[in-house]
Amino acid sequence: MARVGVFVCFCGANIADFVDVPTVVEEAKKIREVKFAVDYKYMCSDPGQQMIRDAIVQYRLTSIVVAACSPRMHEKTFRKALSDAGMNPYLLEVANIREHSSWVHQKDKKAATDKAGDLVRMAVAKSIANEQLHEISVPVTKRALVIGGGIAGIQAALDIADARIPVTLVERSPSIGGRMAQLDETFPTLDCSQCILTPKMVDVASHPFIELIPYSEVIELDGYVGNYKAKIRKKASYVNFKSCTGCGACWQKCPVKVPNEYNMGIDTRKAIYTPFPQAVPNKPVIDAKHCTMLLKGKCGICAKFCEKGAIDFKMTDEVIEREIGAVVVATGYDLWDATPYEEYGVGRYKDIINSLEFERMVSANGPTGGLPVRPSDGKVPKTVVFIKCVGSRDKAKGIEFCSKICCMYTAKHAILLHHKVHDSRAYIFYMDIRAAGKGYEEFVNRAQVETGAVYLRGRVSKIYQKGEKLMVRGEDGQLGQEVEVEADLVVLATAIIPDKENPALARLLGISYDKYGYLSEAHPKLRPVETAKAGIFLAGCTQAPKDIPETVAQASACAAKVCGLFAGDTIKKDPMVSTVNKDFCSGCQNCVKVCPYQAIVTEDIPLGHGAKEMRTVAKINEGVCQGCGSCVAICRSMAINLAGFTDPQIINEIVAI
Amino acid sequence: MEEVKDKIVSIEKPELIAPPEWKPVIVGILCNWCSYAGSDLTGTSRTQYPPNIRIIRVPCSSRVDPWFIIKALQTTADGVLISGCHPGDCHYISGNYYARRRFLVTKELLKMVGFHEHRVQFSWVSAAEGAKFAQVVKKVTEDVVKLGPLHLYKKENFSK
Amino acid sequence: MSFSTFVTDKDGLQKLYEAIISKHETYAPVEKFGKYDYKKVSSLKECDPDSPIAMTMSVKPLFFPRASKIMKYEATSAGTSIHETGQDQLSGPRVILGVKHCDARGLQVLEAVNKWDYIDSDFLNRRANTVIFSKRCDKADTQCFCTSLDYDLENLDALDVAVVSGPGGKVYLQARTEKGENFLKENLGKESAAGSQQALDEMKKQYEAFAASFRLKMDYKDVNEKMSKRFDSTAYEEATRNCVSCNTCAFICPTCHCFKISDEKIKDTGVRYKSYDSCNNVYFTLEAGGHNPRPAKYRRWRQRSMHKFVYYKERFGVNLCVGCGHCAISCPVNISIFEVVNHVAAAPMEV
Amino acid sequence: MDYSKQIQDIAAKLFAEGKIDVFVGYRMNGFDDNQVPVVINDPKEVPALVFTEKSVFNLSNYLKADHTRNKRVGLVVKGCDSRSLNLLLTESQVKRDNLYIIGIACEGVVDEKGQKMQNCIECIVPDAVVYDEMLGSPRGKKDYIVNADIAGLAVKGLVERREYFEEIFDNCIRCNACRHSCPLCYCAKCCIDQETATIYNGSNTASSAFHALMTWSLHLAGRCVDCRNCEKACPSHLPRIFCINRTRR
Amino acid sequence: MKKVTYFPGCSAHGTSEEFDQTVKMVMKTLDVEMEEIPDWNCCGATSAHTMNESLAYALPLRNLVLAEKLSNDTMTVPCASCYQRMKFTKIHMDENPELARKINTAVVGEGQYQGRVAVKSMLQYCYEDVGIEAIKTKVTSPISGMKIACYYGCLLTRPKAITQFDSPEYPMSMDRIVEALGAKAMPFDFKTECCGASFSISDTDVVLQLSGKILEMAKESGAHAIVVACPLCQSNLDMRQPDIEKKFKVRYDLPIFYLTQLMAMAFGYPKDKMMFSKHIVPVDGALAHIGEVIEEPKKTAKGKKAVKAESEVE
Repeated sequence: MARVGVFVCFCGANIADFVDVPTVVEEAKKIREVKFAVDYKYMCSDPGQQMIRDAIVQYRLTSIVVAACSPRMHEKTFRKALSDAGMNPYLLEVANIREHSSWVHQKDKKAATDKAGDLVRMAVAKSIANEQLHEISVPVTKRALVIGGGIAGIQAALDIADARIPVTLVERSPSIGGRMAQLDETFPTLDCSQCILTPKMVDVASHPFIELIPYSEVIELDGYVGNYKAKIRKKASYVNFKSCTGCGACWQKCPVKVPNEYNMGIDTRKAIYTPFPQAVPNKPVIDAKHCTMLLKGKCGICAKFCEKGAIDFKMTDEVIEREIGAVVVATGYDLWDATPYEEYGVGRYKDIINSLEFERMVSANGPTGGLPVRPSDGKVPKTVVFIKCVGSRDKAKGIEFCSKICCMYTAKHAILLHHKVHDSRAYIFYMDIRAAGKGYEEFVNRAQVETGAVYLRGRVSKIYQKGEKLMVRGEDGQLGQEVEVEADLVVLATAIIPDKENPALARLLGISYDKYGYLSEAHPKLRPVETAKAGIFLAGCTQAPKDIPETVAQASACAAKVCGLFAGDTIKKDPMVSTVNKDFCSGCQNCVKVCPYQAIVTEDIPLGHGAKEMRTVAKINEGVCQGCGSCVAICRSMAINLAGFTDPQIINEIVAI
Repeated sequence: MEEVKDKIVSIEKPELIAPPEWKPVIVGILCNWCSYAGSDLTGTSRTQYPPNIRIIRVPCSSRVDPWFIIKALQTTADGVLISGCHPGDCHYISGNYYARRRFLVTKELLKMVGFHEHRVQFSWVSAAEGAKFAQVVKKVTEDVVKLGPLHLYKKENFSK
Repeated sequence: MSFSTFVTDKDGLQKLYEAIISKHETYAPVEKFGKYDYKKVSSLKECDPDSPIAMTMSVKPLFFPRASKIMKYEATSAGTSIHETGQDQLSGPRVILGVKHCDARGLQVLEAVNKWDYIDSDFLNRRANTVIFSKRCDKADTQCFCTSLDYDLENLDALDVAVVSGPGGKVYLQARTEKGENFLKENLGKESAAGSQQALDEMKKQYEAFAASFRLKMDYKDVNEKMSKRFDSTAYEEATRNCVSCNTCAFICPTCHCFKISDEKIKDTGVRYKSYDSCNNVYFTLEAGGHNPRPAKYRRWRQRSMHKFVYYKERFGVNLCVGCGHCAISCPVNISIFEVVNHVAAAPMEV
Repeated sequence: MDYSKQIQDIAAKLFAEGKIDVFVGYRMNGFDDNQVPVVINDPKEVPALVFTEKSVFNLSNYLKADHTRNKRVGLVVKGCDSRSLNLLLTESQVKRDNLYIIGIACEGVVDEKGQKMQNCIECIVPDAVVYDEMLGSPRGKKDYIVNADIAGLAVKGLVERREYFEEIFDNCIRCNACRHSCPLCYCAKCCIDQETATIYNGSNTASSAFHALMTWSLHLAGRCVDCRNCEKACPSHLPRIFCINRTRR
Repeated sequence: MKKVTYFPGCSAHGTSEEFDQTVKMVMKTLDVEMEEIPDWNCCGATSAHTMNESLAYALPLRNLVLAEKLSNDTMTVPCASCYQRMKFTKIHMDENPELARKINTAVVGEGQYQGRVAVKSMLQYCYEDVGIEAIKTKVTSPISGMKIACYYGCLLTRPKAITQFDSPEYPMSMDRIVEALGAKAMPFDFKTECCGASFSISDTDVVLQLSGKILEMAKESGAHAIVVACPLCQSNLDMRQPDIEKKFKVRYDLPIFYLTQLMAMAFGYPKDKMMFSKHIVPVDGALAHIGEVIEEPKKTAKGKKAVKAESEVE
């Protein structure tokens, strides 16, 4: 028979003030299986834990109930105490008499005491059905997959690879570099983005532990932590990278012009192209959607001019499979489309652009050679209005959250504008200046003082055209007046949103995402890098808007997590997983359908002892199982049980109330 | 030996008046990640609610077998509250969707055989909604108090 | 010893029934969902003592309830205390109307096993305190074979008062036991006493007509003998292939008496129940170690047939099956134990 | 609706070609005009096979039994039977390759009194949905009709419904015939028979009946095909179909 | 033949009589039968909604209840203010049945509010229920050559949650109707700008400034006239125009048409039926443009949007 020990905590006054602890102990002692019950001031303290350890030995206890605070708080502590005493830690049950009784029934001590007694009784009943559980260890494949080759992906890949762990880096576009490669200079130091990024890009390409697969996408991810299997579709580039020297003859001769994504469509590229001069790998690809040869079967000029004969129009997509142990997701961000701002005339006026377009214009390798111009007439603007929080912090039209980096890059833009067009003036409409960061406030001050940028605190209510000028009508909140600025160019700092493919990717990876499409971390504060699915980590703006230093920090954190995961040959896992009783399983496979982790497969077992005939039953991969219990509830045969939350345990609890 | 003549003594009998000392028992089955955490937050923020609920922790609302509800009503409970993460917020991706469908069927069935719909209630409480949890418990308790004790035959047999 | 016979007519019988119901605790078949079950009645209107045999459940639950509490207990750290169960509501003096002859015979047969190694005083008390009114059927149902068995149906003494219809709307009430005799005398006026030879003749005639109406007839001795020699016959498998193991036959049988014990516990208080079991159930006598002595359907059928027709006879001298045909009627696939045993008896001997 | 001859021919042919080991059909019960299911593994018994509007029992129930498991089975299915068979197929209980299915374009069957069964009147898919061979001309899909009894019950008050079901639970003798005759109850061991999880582990009390029937209803929610094998099997004639249909989704 | 309930509102019987008349003409041509609510009352637009919430609900509610007595599913309101009050009340009553019950007690004599009738402005009705295509087919004498700035004012499309029609910032429905009539709708940024009507009496200076801005931008856009669908807009822009011209020392000479006036003209009704005599700003100058050919402006220098649009082969 079970021998249960009950330990009731005073939690100082937290419990004892509102629950009559000795009564709870007396009630517990009445239960048949309870062989020992005691109270103590602080059960979680060392002496308290020592009491538990001593009692286990002295009273030969078979399970332990601690009535104290929430199990979410100290379950681990007490489990440790049990294992120190040589007892299986999973024989512990915690009765939550603080959060669920003393703190919420402070006006009725009797009711709170009764309830605490019931909670203890329930925990005792449950603990009787507790079983010894053992941590599960799963073997690990020591290779990481990094999705996304922006600065986050690059940093994570480099850090992991530096720990001599092989990395597969998958990038959707023909070159790594991401958004950072599009930037001109970076705040708050104004060092050249390309100058600090390109060495890292080259490192990636040459690192012996990094396998770079550009122009490709992850299309499938199976398995579980330490044992994932990824399928990567390598899109046909129609250029044989092995023989291509990157000379550029092909794209110089190509007659097809396509809006250039790298330059935000301000100028054009060719149908065969390298995204930008410093691209890594610096090999061109053919854009199959625009290539006349591929579309109509005519042209082939690039092939004629390629001395190496590297052009291969018959190339097809290729699926690469990799066995990996962990995944870092770093898919980056996109800009919100400001069309809903009809009062600004977005879409009607050509001279309203977004920040990234401005960034490309002022960039030395940009389409205008580093000079901002008005898209409508090509003139250099003298008065530029920057509007912040377009779409951000706007529940009505855009998105509720703050995009975090706009304050800083708008300050940067003001400075860059001043550098490029000396006689220009920037007007900046803002809601708040959020310059929290090292050197950030100073940077904003610099923009205000050095460039004479006019910071106007207020929203813009309307933009309309008057002659060649755009009239920006807004409020100057500090003066309490309406102001109108005659602008040559308006730059909108539109909200930052996650990549639009994020939801699809999340479903593919089996992780969750929020209503905006940002991938969700396991815990907003304490596990900001992990996802709810073990072995998948997040870096950069795929999780939330971030600036470069934060992105790099998170990427490195991912690398640390991956290295930690790969430190041993196996991974330890919580034993709260489902198991199938094959005798009862009728093989209906409903559990297979409901399992969110695809942890359940089927196997054939003999119909009876030594029988030749087979029947199909479910089998749970305990490495994949996360212990949600969906399968348990769906199983009509009651053949599945979830360790730690078995049917007998829960029924015992219900019946014991 | 006594013949068992446990006619189902009223699932819902308005004519049976609750004895004055009667206090309802409500079984609350909460998912670990949202509602249980939410109920902890209720405690941490010292929001008071009626002391009739007895909370059982499960990993996910999808772990809740409708059996539990039937058993609870048959044995100890006058009302049952099941609470999980908000739809779409499930820690286990999709568990609460399964739970929701299952509960709809359960509720329908219980209603059909003559249980008042307030006997079994479902709610979605997130880890941040401590105040909401208190409100939910308050509402469920009030509803069940209005309905009176659940005289399911079983208890008659077990009364001392 | 011979008992008296009384004569009355249909109205007289109704009046008698009404008087009994008003005076005594009375049970009678009550219709619900098209099926009659014996329930306590307070007026003749709610019941039908002439309920059709095919639609009437057995009277057995009034003596051997479908579930009964053996004991209540309370287990705490202070030890386990056992509490008496409540008052046995079936043990008081009572009258049951509308019992079928075969059903009554079932109770008589069951007495043997209840008096055997463990004396089930509850069962015996209930029987001792009950007056059974049983109407002799006028016509056999398709599945009836009560006349083909080892008992004298005509003068069955398992019941206390036999109700036999005579010609011209006459109804004879014949006491078969002392209890019945006394009861009739108490409840009937002297004017209805009729012990004449004519009455006996007319009753005899009614029985003969009844006995002639049987579709199913068999030679009991022959079947009994042959069955005991055909334990390993494959005929069981052939005859019961379409059985769905639904348990119904055992649950509605007037003589099945296998039961199981189960505990139900809430908090510290538990109740121990005794309830029906069925040998057609796959888990019947399943051992704790997992061994199932009768995993195959035909083996369970063999157990059932042999118990009904051979074993019980060997041990107690009476045949367990009383030929009421309830099992065949209720069976969703109409398997009749009559057909099964005859099929087995007719099968060639195993070598 | 009399396909006896055709079915005999098909069964004989299947046996002759060695395509099946067992044939499940109907035969006359031998004393009146009602029929009983028959499981044939000897071709000689084929002439006993019949099929008329008295062929009531859902034969897919026999597919969960031992003597048909992993054997090649020929069987006759009506519309409702084929729906349950379909469920057995989707829930991996039988292998399609092992079956030779004679589908019937069912015109509705009658009960022992010769009245058309209620579920046949309300049947929306009278044709077999899965078959190797179809007998009769398909009748097509009909519009959904809410079960009259359920509709009647649904408009009743809480108390009336409760009283109605109390009667059902009180009259249930817990023989579990409904479960065993249900083609969709194929579990290796029914959950209500499992000692570990239930506190109602076998007592034949009304509470136990409540528990068992509720569980049964929940497990059949959305799966019940309305063949009414359960009602046919119930010795107490309980109309438990209400429980199930109500929760059908 | 469609049927629609008609709530004229007070202005239709006074200042904007021409609106009322032309609406009736236009609807007749468009095969819509209008059924005026019998015994309608004030919509409460003037001051009720700023003074007394219950009254602000009760006044329109009575009209809505009366409208439900007629068999039509839709009620159309020419006046933007009336429309706003009706729709506002309807939305709030439908969302909050408790409130509806409470307010209904005030007009209980007229019946119970059910929420059956949809409320639409005249513009919305023409645009959604009648449709551009139907309007096009009725045009017999197109008013081509006219350049028109469409001014919607503040009440027809805002707030979005109440009106549930068109864009609150840059609506295009009236523009499309005007184009259907053959005229050219000019890009006009001040479509929904405040005209200052609320200060029409109390602080005329504000009106002059705000309305002046609207007129200025309309002139800037090159329009010959402004078209409106609201009596208050019309009266403000038309009646105040001479004052504005005087104050800012400019000359706009922009007649303010009702949409229905232009529609009626395009549908072939004679000019004298339009009651142009009620206008302050003479309309003849604008109408003289009918029949002119409008030259498309030459393409400006290649902008980025042009580049973005399509890939092209050199």
